[in-house]
Amino acid sequence: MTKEEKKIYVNKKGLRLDGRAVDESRPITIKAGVLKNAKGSCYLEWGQNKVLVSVQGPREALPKHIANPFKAIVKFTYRMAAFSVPDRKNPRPGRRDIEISKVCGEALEKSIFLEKYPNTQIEIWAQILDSNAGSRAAALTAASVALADAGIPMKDLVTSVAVGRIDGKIVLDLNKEEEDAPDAVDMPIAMMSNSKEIVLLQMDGLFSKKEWEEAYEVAVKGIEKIKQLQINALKEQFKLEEKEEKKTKTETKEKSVESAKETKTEKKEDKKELKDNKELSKAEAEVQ
Amino acid sequence: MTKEEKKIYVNKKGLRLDGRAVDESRPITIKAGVLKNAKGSCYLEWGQNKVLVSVQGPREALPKHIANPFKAIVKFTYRMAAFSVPDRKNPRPGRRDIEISKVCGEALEKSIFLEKYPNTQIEIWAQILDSNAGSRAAALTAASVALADAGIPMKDLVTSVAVGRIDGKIVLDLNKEEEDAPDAVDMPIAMMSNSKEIVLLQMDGLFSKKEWEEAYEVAVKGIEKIKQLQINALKEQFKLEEKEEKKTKTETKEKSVESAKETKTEKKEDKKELKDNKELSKAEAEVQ
Amino acid sequence: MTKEEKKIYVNKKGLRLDGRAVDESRPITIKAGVLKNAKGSCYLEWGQNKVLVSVQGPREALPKHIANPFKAIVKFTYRMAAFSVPDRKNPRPGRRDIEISKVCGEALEKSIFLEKYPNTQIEIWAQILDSNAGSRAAALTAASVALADAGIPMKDLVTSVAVGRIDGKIVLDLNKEEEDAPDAVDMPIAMMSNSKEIVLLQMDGLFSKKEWEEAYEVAVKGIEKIKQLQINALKEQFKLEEKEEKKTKTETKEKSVESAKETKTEKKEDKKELKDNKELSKAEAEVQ
Amino acid sequence: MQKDVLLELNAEKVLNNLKEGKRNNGRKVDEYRKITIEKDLYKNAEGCAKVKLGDTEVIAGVKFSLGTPYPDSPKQGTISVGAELIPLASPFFETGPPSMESIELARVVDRGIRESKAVDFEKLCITEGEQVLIGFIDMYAINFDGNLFDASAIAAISALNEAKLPKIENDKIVEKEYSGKLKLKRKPLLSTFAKIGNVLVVDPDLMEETAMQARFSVATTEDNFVSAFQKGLSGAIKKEDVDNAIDTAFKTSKEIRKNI
Amino acid sequence: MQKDVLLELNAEKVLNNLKEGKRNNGRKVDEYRKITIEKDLYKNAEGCAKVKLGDTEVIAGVKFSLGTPYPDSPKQGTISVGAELIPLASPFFETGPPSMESIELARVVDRGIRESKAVDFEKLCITEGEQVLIGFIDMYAINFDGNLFDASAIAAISALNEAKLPKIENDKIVEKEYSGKLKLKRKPLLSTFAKIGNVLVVDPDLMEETAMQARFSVATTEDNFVSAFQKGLSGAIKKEDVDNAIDTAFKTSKEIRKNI
Amino acid sequence: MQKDVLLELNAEKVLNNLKEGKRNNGRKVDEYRKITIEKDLYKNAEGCAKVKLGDTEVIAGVKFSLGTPYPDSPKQGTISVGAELIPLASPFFETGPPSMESIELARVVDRGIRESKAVDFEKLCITEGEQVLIGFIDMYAINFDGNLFDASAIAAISALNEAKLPKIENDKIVEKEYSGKLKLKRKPLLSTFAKIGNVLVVDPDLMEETAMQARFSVATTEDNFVSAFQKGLSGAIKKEDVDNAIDTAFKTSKEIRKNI
Repeated sequence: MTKEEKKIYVNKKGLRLDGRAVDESRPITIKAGVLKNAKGSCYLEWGQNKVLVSVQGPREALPKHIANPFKAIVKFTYRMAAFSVPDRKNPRPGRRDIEISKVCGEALEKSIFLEKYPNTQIEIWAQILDSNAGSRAAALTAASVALADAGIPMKDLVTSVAVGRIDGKIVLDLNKEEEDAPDAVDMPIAMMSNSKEIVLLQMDGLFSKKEWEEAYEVAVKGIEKIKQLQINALKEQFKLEEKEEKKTKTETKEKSVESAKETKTEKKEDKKELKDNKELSKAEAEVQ
Repeated sequence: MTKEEKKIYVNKKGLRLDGRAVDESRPITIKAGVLKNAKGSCYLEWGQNKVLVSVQGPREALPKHIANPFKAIVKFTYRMAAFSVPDRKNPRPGRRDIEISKVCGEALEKSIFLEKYPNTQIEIWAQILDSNAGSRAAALTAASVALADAGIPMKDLVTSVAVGRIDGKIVLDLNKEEEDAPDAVDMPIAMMSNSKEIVLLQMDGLFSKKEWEEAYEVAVKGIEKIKQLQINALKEQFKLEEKEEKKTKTETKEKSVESAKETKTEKKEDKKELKDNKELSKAEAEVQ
Repeated sequence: MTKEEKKIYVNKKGLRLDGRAVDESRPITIKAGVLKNAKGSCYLEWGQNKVLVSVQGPREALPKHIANPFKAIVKFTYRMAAFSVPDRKNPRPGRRDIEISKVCGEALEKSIFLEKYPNTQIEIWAQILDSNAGSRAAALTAASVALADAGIPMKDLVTSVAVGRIDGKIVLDLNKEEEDAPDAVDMPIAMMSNSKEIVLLQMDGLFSKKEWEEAYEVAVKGIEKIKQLQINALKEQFKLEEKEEKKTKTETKEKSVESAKETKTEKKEDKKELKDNKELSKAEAEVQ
Repeated sequence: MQKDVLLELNAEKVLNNLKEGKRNNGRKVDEYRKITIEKDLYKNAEGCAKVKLGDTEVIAGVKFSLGTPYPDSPKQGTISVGAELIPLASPFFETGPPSMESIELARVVDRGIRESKAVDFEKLCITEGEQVLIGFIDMYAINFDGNLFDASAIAAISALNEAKLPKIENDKIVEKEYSGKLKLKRKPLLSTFAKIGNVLVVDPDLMEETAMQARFSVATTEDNFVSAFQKGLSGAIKKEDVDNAIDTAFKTSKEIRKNI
Repeated sequence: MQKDVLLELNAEKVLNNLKEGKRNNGRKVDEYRKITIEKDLYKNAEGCAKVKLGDTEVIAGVKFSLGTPYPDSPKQGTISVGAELIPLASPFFETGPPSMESIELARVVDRGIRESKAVDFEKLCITEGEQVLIGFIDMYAINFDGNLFDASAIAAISALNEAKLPKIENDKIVEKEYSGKLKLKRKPLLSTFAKIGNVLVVDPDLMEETAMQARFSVATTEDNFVSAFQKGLSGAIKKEDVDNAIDTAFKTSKEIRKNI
Repeated sequence: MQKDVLLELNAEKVLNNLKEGKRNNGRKVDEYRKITIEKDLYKNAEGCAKVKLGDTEVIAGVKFSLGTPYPDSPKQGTISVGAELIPLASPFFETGPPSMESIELARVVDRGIRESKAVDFEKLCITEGEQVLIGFIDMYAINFDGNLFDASAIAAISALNEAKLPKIENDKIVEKEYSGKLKLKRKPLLSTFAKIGNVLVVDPDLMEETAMQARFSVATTEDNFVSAFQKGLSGAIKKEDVDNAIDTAFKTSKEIRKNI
């Protein structure tokens, strides 16, 4: 422990143990449409984290008493493979799995036009295959891509990242070694970046208000970059599908990708966004 | 152990370790109507035992296949708070919890005009917050008050106490220290005191028939006193409610309290009771 | 262990540790109709193995979504009594119990005219009371008798036995001591012997193809003998029932026994069997 | 536990007969059905018994396992009683986790044995504060025609009475070797009564159970003690019923005990 | 958790009032309901507290048990927080295994305490690498009128603040004897906000919770740190909401902390 | 496991084609689909493999944990195999506790490996009678197009074949350090057949599985042994089917084994 306290996590050049800059995330690769039997899917690598997400549905909400006559229900399952952590994970879901499933599902709800699918459920399964801090951000970022791949109409993509503090410095995307730093703070956040709406926000550790504000700015910039990777993955998948002329599935998916593209490239066009917001609010009002 | 065997549990003056006489219960305080979101409720302190009881319903019995078309079902849940015992209690109900829930629920059934509420369930939740021997008697005694507070028509209150033996003497209401006596016997009993009907009776330890008979007499006297405390609590609550002019809830509750009062004060008026009994028997006959 | 490797499991005279010949099973006794509250039942002793089987139903399949509108569902439960094994068995079913229940249920399906009972379930419960290797063969053999005792129309009885290898020799019906031999192989098999159809086949250990073929022949001969015991038990029960003139139950049961008898004694009469087969296939085609 | 509709229709008949002083099955109110006890049936059990009480049948078996003593009784082993109500016994017994009914049954049988001090728990101690034997008594109902409580209690005490203690070497149980028999200090027996109308009958059969408003069980020992009471169901009993039950229990259990 | 239909009809009213700058209950947006804390209620608890936050009531109690440390922190004990949403508190709280809601509640309270380093886990070590104390904090909702998060967090930290450490002898806890009080290094408190329309209100009551699109909680310490965030529900919040929440939380929690 | 209605309609087509000697997918009856195996994918796994069998995909990973040996084999570690049929693989795979199907799958893969003595369990012993390694092999179906059994078995043995043994110090596993590779003595492979009408086809795809009456699996080793059989489903097989299956299994598994 005493040795560890002397460990330098960010050196004088501002570089971290793995050579990254403070505002640099680990390498991320995203691939949409990887699972044949899923309505939508996504494989995402984020440093050592590897996650595979499927979307099934919308289909009838079961058991019936959970159905909502005004909108679709989102069932998100975050599950770690037994071999995805240093000590084998018991396959039964623990309390951490259940909490993460809950907040990730809620984080996606606002991005989906749920009112288009009354009495149904949309089932998202995020299987963590390897992990090294940041698996919930990876799962949520991949899930949003999988939803778009499923052709489910969405207002915007949801993009997640963790930001935190080590050695007194605000850094993007802590890895496990950094999470073990004595003063480490970890703050997973997810946003719909067009509207800067925060749909997931958690935090562990001791932050000052100033640090929160700095962390937020670092997160926003990180999210912008990661969102571009989400869009690229969807474009890539869209091209592939076009080639294969899988027209039936594509029609709705095209719209999703386009909407994501547009909202990204024309993000100054605030009117549209406001309208989107209004549409959603109306829908919500109906529900409540 | 050898030391303990020489411990004097009842001294020459007939006083116990905590100064009580052999036929004296620990101090009991009862308060009805303590929970805003419950149909009926009761808080009861009995020595160190502290229990909070809620009554919800009658409402639709679920799942539907358990519903009885002739009468209400009573669902009694006895649950100990994790911190209510010397060694932390696992929140999952154990076999003891399940058995106590069963016999306490059954003990209340005869006191309620269940046939007035076909296809429904009456849910009673007894949460033990602190304990020191006698928590089931406390829970059951409080539950009957909570049922009356809920305005559910009842034939009589159910009153419970434990009686037993230590140092060869029959004593009322053993505490935990006494329960650990080498010759300790513990016998929880509950009655509808008007008719002297026993609705709960359990026993642990070695009793002669003569001891049972003595214990019964001690129990009956103890129950009379405790019942008066139940009635007082309901009267108190009735007065409070009258002041607050909560009329809707009161109408039915008034009847319950009155019936409890009457049957208590005019307990010689056996005709009424017989009629009550007949009414119940008729209802039961219909069911079977 | 070194001592054990020198243990002679089959001596020069071809006799085993308990004096049996290689193709000899332990003593088997079968008694049908032993449980009053079951539609059908069977008690079977097989060496130290003792199993009691009940058949309930056919009755409405529950929960409703599991019902098959074209045929009955078979629910087989293999369960070991806590005291039926050297180390106390936890009463909760383990993975082994669940797998054995699955394969035994499937093994019986083909023998029953399931299409006669759409939307129902036939419930078979096999309770192992004592065990010493071979309990699943005992359970399955007894279950088929219990089904016949229940008067459920069947194409043929299902008969099961385990065959294996010890000391390089193919032997019928290994006991526990033999199962612990260093080169032991255990192969439970079940057949409808009329048609030589294999309805259960599992195997543990290292077998050559030649050994499989030898083992099969030994199993077939063993099964013929055991089937005769099944038929005798049913005949015995049929006689008893006739004496007691329990006519209602008997009518259907008579048919079962007769069909079992006939198919056994006139097993050359292949036309009938083919017809049976065809009937079943037609039914299956309807289902799929 | 579901109930048989046909039986419920018969309940009224039982009640009416009893009003005229007649038990449906011809028995006297304090008369048990015929009891037979088979022992030494299963080799893997350290002790076992199969009990027939009329048409009600229960099998009980004993197994010993090693465990750690409770901190407040470092010199004592213990027992653990379980009951399974399986479909062998009745089409109305459901599969699945233990029901409230089977838990109550097991715990009442447990209390009768435990509180009578039938088993000297100190004899189950291997190493003080570290290792003790736990005697698991598991009961299986295989035919249900009423009064599972008494049939189970007879089966449990009979199985215990036969039980051999395992041999322990190097803190482990040596399979198939024993260090002697468990000696019971008492043989408590349960006597269960049905309150039907105003009549109390011992050892109710299934038809009587369907008619009963209350069930009352009393465990008695050979030296004239009661070691457990349990009143069940929604009906009530009176003091006289308990007196009556205790007297009958002492009398009938004396007879039954001879067969154990 | 089912929802009350009547309350949902009131949700629109809450929203409309807030548009006009008025809270339904007359409070300011940064104003808590009245808080009362009762302590020292239950003798079996090593520490306990009953908190009233308006009409919302939560009871928390602390028990210590012995356990083994995690391999990667051999010198540290730990805490474990549980929450039970029982029918005492609301007819819409169901019995059965812990719901997603109660798990989230427990974990957010846990993080607020754990991450603020309120408890010095090294003080809970008995023997390095072998034996440590685990502090179980169990919370029971007994009346539900909104904002169970803050009521639970106040109850939990109040109970911890009272908690006595058990006396250990021969690797066992000595009943009813203690080795002093657990000293808290910080007293983190949770402040929970409801986002309704565009307004953020602290300490929402049940009617406001029915109207809220998003819930946001921030745990703050006396030395001006935040030690946990938790955003919940399907709505979104903005950066300004978080800023706003932090400022309000520092201010309000200072007042609340005085009572603990 | 629910079934796809559309697929069931196709079952008749499969059956009719086979009567004319043609497999629906153009394969010969003893021909596998294309197999690809990816390895070394996940750093937290001590060994792992992702197998594609046609469009069926399974991921398997190995983790070692420390445990106590069984009393009757104090010098041996063991393995434990689990299978998860998750919605990634099919909209008809349900969430919740392990189904009968996944338990059977895991146990058949387990037997094939265990009974072939592929793993020398004595190599997993750390301290005789006290501490051994348990090799957990967990398999996740990620795309389901029939024959999960063989895809899972290939994934499991491939993952085991890559597995590194953890380094043990002071009775604990040292994270990220290894003491060498687990050496397999054999590489058993499962070959699964569908009985459709009177025809036996190897490696059935999903459409064929929907048409099959019986499933038969045989595990074979490189030295021409069979190490497990498993017949499944309500249909029957004949002796000739088993003979046939063994021959085909020896032949096809030889090819597949080259890739592991």
